[in-house]
Amino acid sequence: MAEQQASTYEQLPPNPETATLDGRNKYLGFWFFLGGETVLFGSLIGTYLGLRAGTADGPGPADLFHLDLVFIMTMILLTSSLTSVMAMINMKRGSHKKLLGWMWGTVILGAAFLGFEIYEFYDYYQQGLGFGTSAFSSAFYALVGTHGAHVLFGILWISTLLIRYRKSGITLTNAPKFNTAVLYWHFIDVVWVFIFTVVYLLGIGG
Amino acid sequence: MSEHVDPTAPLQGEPSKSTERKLRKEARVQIVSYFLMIFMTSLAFFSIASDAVDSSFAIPFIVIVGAVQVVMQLYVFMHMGEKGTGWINTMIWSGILIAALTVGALMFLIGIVKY
Amino acid sequence: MSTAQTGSKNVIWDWLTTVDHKKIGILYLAGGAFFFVLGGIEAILMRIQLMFPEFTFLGAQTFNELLTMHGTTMIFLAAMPLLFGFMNFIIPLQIGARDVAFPFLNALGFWLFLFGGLLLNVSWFTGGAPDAGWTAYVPLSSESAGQGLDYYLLGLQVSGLGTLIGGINFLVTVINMRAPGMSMMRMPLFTWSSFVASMLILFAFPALTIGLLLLMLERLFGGQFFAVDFGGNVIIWQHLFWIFGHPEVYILILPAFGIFSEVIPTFAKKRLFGYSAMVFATLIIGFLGFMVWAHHMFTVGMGPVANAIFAVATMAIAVPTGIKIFNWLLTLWGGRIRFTTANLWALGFIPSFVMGGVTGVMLAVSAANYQFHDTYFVVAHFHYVIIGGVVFGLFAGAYFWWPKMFGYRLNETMGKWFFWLFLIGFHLTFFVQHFLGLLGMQRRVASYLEGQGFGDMNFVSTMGAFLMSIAFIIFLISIFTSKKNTENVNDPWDGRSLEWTTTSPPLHYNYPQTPLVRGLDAFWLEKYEGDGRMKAAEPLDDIHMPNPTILPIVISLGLTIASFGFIYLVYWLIFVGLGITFGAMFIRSVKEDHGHHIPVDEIKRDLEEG
Amino acid sequence: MKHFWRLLPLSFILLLSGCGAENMSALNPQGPVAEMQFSLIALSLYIMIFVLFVVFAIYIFVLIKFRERPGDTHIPKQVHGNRTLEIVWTTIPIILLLMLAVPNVMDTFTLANTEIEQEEAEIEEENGEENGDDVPGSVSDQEAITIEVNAHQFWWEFEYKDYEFTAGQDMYIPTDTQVNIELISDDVQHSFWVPALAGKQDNVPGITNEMWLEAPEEGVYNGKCAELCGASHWLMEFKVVAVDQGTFDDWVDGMTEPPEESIEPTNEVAADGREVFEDSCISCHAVGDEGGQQGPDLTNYGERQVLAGYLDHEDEKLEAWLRDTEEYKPDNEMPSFSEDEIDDEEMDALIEYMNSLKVLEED
Ligand code: HEA
Ligand code: HEA
Ligand code: HEC
Ligand code: CUA
Ligand SMILES: [Cu+2]
Repeated sequence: MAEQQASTYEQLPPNPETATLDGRNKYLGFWFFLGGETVLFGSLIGTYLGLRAGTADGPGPADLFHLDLVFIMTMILLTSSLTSVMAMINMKRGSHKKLLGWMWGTVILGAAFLGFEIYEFYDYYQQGLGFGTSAFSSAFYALVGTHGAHVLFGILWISTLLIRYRKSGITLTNAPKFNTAVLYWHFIDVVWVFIFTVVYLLGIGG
Repeated sequence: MSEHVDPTAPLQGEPSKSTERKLRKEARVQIVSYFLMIFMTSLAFFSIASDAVDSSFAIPFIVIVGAVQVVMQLYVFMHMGEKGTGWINTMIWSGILIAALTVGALMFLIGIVKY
Repeated sequence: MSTAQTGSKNVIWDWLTTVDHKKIGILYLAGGAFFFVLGGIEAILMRIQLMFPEFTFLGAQTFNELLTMHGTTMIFLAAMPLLFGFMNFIIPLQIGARDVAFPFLNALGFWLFLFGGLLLNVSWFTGGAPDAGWTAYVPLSSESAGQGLDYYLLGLQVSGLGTLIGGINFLVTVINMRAPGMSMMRMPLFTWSSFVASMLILFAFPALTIGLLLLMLERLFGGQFFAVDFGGNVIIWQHLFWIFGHPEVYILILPAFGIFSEVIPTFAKKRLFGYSAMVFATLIIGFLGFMVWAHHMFTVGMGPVANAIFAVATMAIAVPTGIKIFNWLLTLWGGRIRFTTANLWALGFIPSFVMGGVTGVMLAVSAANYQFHDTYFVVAHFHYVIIGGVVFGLFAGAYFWWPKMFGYRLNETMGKWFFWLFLIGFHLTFFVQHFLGLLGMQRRVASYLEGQGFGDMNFVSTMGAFLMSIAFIIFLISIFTSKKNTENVNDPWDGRSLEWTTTSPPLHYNYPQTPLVRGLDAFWLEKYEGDGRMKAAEPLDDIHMPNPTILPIVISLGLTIASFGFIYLVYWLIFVGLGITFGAMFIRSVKEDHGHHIPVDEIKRDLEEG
Repeated sequence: MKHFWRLLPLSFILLLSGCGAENMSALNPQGPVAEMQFSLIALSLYIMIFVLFVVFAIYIFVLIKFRERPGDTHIPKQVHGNRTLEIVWTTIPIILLLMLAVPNVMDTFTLANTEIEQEEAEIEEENGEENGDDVPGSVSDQEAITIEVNAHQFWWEFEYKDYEFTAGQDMYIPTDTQVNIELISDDVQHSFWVPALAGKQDNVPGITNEMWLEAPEEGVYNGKCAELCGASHWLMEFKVVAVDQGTFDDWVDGMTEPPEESIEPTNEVAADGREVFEDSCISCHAVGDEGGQQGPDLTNYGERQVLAGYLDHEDEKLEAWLRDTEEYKPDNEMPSFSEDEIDDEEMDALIEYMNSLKVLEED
């Protein structure tokens, strides 16, 4: 079976994350999980779009959204995607240090994103948009909040990995873990791009 | 009893020449696409934020730009175009199809307007 | 790294910590059977209440609770886990693997299901079970008093998570863990159909997750998704529920179809007719299963275009299903049919299911559905497909694989009594319900008025239900009285696929050497065209196996505790529960566990004994 | 085409049609909508019986012919499949389904269109066609009337849009007239179903659904709530009372302007009863245009078919109902009245008054 390979290589395996059966299983299983998450966010986005007009005399999208803030948040998240890509490239190069460095960059950018989001929510709340103000507000917080919870989970997950493997070097067990965490992070980014378009841009523009 | 591999041992060695070449090329591609995405996001942003663009154009435009970015993320950042990703493609696209149906249903079939 | 497994002496601890797919399969079967009896008792109580017009055996509120719990229990906690039991036990054996792709997650999936199911049933003791039907339509459910609906939401959320995990696990197992030579188009049909069902799980359950989440936010945290006065919309719930709910019924039937596709060829001693058409039809059913959900909502006011489209799409499913039915018939054609109990269930399935299927097509006629909808005609339809399809499939599977799983054969005489009584009872119960519906009896009624002419048929229906219970009790008894039938259990039916090449019950590691697969019906091929033994794909060597662990239970327990916190809005309890869960996940992540190796000597010893 | 299916000489359908109570069976349709739905049911049933026949025939043949006989040990030929057969059993079902799908799509649109009636009536007038009673739109030359049906836990409210009044529990309609129905609900989801006249549509909170029906014959048709709506869902029945146009007009007059006797009874006992009514009941129940809307309008209570949707219309039952509504309809919204609130004497007077509430001629 797959793990009957030598542990030290003359050359690094080109894809350490899928060099073992375990790694391949994780990789595939996690992708499938993301397939399911697609439907999960689809349901939330659909709910939001269905209820978008139901503001019940409360504030609506056009009254609230700070498009420029959200634009910056989008940039931050996109950048964090790039840093995690760089981390993966360095993992394949065998550079444990750079892997950690880029990943920490990702975590910091993610935290910045989350901070802005919390500020955003706080501000909307101040403007009179409580969770139960209207169907629109509930659907908005449910969608963006679920995304935010994903970001939070991603940050915690990646930080745990970084602390746990700060000294281990790149191994056949942690390469798949970093790789799945990065996939997750990209996925969060993909979803955000969609939320940015459908919630914020359409909320202001149409 | 035969010796078993320890998967927790740190990997040593250098990447092969071809891997190294591939990685360098990849880094370039990634950075270029990153800037492309930034550019597209900005376009979408300005088409809404400035009043110069008519919303009848802006709305389909931003939706298309959003979709393109999603596809780019999937195929560039997440490497969904590589070999051996057949099942992954199947599942992700099935997910997208079903998510699209869901969104459509929740937008149009909720009894407000009868079709 | 640990080496040999330290043989734990405590049997209970052994089961609580197991990550062996065979043991988890048996746990699923036991758990599912428990809930099946529970759901069956609920059904019997309902049937007694409906025996006479305006009968007062149960109050209306109690009836609504029983009705909700019956549907929920049967679908989520009985039928699906029982199928998962077979899938867990059989799929790795059928593809020549030693375990599933994620043994840890597999155990986690089971415990989540069990704890979710128990959580749901705690509601009986805390002031009332959920009472809004298994479909929990808002606003009835969002406004339902008491905690019953909260138990429904949290219980299904927890067990649904387990199901999703299980689904992903099966998908990866089938794709990555097949033995050499076992190409996709050589896989036994049970594996294939379970694979497709797992795909449906992957895409259907997230919609339910969101539905439940929204309803929970609405009930507990003041959300306004479904509150019309606040701009909400109640139809959103129905879409989310049925986008999950319709695929769900195919999640149930496809593995059952798979079981029949194993049983029928075996007892006809013939290769499955049209194997590739069967695979293709399964895929088409899976695909179409996502395109038709709104046929449950014809009367809700989507409009004629939507109704017409969904009606036609729904009817289309009859075509691939018909392909399957005719392929089974043609498998029997020209065969040498043995009427074992396992095969009786498969043969009983064909006419019963077709009757349920064709009433499904009648229901799909949208304009006529205005008459059928929410009447006993629908109740008759779905019990015909579910019992005639899924439950018969489970019974067929039980009789078929029992020797493999437990090392003894179930008594055939009692089995035949069980079959005939159950078959007759089943048709008695549900055939008359078609007419009740058309004559004007709505479903979900706690009783019906005197003088509307429903009395006689309901009485017959209840008698049928009694007959089913008696039959089922015979089955339960036969489980305990058949233990001595241990001769010829390795390959009792002249089996065709890989699982029959192992010992019964199989060794802890299934296959001492991974088999080499040379064609469809791999074992049959070796028996009738080779020397009767599988070729090995690898030399005899140490075998790597995962270690047992208690963490899955801890994780599930944590979520259950947190669920209580949500139900009663006790915040510290939520934190404690989630703390336990995430803590256990953290431990799992930090404490690397790479399993153990079974040394060659031990395998050789096993082989000599076996 | 609809006639064609009914003329088919299959005894099965003859057995079916006319099955069940005349006022409550989908198999015994009493109006064009239910007729149309019945023809679809019949059509689909023929197709399904054909399918069942084919499957059962092959099944029985196979089981008899290919069962294992004692001593038989031959190994059957391992057949892979058969392309021709595959094509046959794919094509034939598709054809059968098309036969079903096409009329269904047409009927789905017909049923959704509340204006069809007038159009068809006009066309038929032009063609001078003889009126058959089961062709939609054939019988009516009247204007359609519109009723808004508001479903409550657990009773029905009918607002006659063209006349601006509200009736409870009994829905009077004129025969031979298209009745357009708008369905709404303020609490939970219900479903409006009169099996003998038309299939159901749901009363969904926040949404207005439309349907139509028509009753050529006079009669009282049972109506039901078909969506689980709480503990008394099974008791949420109502009646559709189809009367000739003249009676209907009288009824409308009575409802808009109830007889003097209903408001200021001359009968002394009834006058006492009226007082009790004003004290305890009028906040929720209206008689004429006076009174609350929380409960069913009682202007024509004396002519109700049944009491509270299902109880026999008797004095004892009314008293029992008022004394303990929970007993008769669990979870319903009407309070019960103990003897402290309404003593026996007042109760008798109230009942007397209630019985006098009539809008049509004395029986
Ligand atoms: C295992 C479960 C299962 C299965 C397999 C099916 C199969 C089908 N179901 Fe069923 N259904 C349910 C479980 C299931 N259903 C449940 C639980 C409900 C109620 C939920 C609730 O409200 O609580 C329901 C409700 C339901 C409704 C909604 C009714 C209503 O509430 O108004 C409809 C409407 O279209 C429907 C249709 C169908 C169809 C067309 C099929 C088809 O897949 C059937 C296909 C099979 C055949 C047709 C037979 C074999 C084919 C041939 C021999 C070929 C030739 C045939 C023809 C040409 C017709 N089902
Ligand atoms: C897998 C799914 C499944 C299964 C197997 C069944 C099985 C049965 N169901 Fe059910 N049913 C549903 C799924 C299922 N049902 C669903 C989804 C609904 C809709 C709910 C809703 O509307 O919300 C429903 C609704 C439903 C109704 C309609 C209620 C209503 O609308 O008012 C009725 C009424 O007759 C009924 C009856 C039965 C009966 C008699 C059985 C029998 O077949 C049961 C047979 C089982 C047994 C007989 C086992 C019992 C065992 C014993 C009694 C032995 C005890 C011994 C020991 C303890 C040692 N079911
Ligand atoms: C709080 C409001 C309320 C009050 C006060 C009230 N009712 Fe009712 N009543 C209702 C409601 C609501 C119903 C419908 C119950 C159901 O069927 O679910 C009803 C139903 C009835 C019915 C049956 C209606 C029918 O058409 O069959 C009668 C009769 C009746 N009430 C009489 C009375 C009388 C007499 C009083 C006073 C002594 C009274 N009600 C006081 C709310 C009220
Ligand atoms: Cu109203 Cu059921
Ligand atoms: Cu369905």
